[in-house]
Amino acid sequence: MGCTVRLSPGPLAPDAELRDFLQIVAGKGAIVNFVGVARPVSQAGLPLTGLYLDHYPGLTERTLAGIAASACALFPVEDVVIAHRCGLVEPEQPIVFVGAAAMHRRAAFLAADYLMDRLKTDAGFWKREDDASGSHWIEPTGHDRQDRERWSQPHAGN
Amino acid sequence: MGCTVRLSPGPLAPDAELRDFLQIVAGKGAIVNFVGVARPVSQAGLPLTGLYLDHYPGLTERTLAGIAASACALFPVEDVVIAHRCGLVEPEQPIVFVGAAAMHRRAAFLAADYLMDRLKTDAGFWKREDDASGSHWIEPTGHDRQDRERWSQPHAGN
Amino acid sequence: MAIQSILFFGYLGDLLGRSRDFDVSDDPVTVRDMRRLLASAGDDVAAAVLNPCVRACVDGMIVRDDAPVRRGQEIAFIPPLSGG
Amino acid sequence: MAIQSILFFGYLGDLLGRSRDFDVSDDPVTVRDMRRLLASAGDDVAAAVLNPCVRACVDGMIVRDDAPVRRGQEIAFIPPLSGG
Repeated sequence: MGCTVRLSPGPLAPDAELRDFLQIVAGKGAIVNFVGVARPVSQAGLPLTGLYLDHYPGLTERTLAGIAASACALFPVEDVVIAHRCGLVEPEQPIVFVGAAAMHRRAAFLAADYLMDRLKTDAGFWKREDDASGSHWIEPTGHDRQDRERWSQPHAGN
Repeated sequence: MGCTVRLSPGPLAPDAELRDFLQIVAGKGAIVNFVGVARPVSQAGLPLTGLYLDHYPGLTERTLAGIAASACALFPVEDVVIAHRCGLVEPEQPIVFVGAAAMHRRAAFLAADYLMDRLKTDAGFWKREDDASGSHWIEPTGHDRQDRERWSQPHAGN
Repeated sequence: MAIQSILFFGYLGDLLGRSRDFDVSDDPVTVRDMRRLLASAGDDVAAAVLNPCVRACVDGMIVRDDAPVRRGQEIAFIPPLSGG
Repeated sequence: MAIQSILFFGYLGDLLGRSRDFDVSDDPVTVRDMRRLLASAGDDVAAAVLNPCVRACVDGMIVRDDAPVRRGQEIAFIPPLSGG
């Protein structure tokens, strides 16, 4: 079983990430992936010109590794990967790639779903949206916090 | 909004499928994919030498298109893709690639999960496992049928 | 007297051939009639086409046993789907 | 008298600089002592380091206010996480 976490300021290529992950997980029947893309519109409803993910080297990687380890502990998955960008991301560019591989697809779906809900609230980033009105530091939405809460009940998400 | 369904006897390249899907869905924030791989072991527990998916040209494509259309009707997704192999598949080779793109990740996860549960029971294939003991035509497992049942309740899967 | 090609899928294709020609002396009117006409072709065919789990298709659509059948339509018999 | 570099992230980095040196006259013993020493450096710094939503990190680990601080350790203040 393997947990892989990668944080990079460079572009993220989801197709290359998927190819690499499929090589790692050879023989496991079910692979679920999530790709998160920078939306073209800011929370204020203006065209987004850039999304900046500030990070604290060391601490940020540890938050990602902790989330990946929790997924492996909670669900019968064989392999988990989180590849995350930091720094300046252009609109419509990928920010995050998540993968979960399991013998059975239910576990892979639950683990990927869990990974994203945790990442959206607990990953060690500070996000700034740049639009025509200026730059705005943002926090998780109420929706993100609700999604995160789903997993605090035993067997949540079923 | 788009539903794409592809059935092919040739090899399936999930990374190329993901690249194509990401181009189609540019600007949607959340993309969930599933890759299903031929397991290396038959239902009888022997090393699998091959998996054959018999199909009825026309009817099989219609079952796939119907499943994709149902996902688009049931969940607020923008784009859905199903790419499926037919014919002889070697162990550990991809059989199916599914993608769902939405503005919000919950819808994308639900749609991909639904697509797989439907495909596993309702896709128009007849599957034969080849192993050292011979060739065996197989049907959906009880587990597959239970997973399928989850969606017959309103708002199931939440 | 007419020749009707019947398609078989899944284990039925292994058992009876993927496409097989039958002499159909009467004009079948429904899928049920077609099953009865084909059943006289042999025990293996009878077991397949009289099995209620084996569904009939007319022109590539799964139909009920009271569905009409016209000469020239594509007829197929299919076992329960395996899924993908 | 000693110079202590403090790291700031997120909006605090915009406000106070991503790394800023402070004169720290006494030896702080806990994170709480450190917050009090830094607060004298100016209103903007005080507002940041006395805000209970702003967490302290020692050597890259988020810690509670009663955590010990030793000279030479890396100290950072972080706003609430945005998530990924």
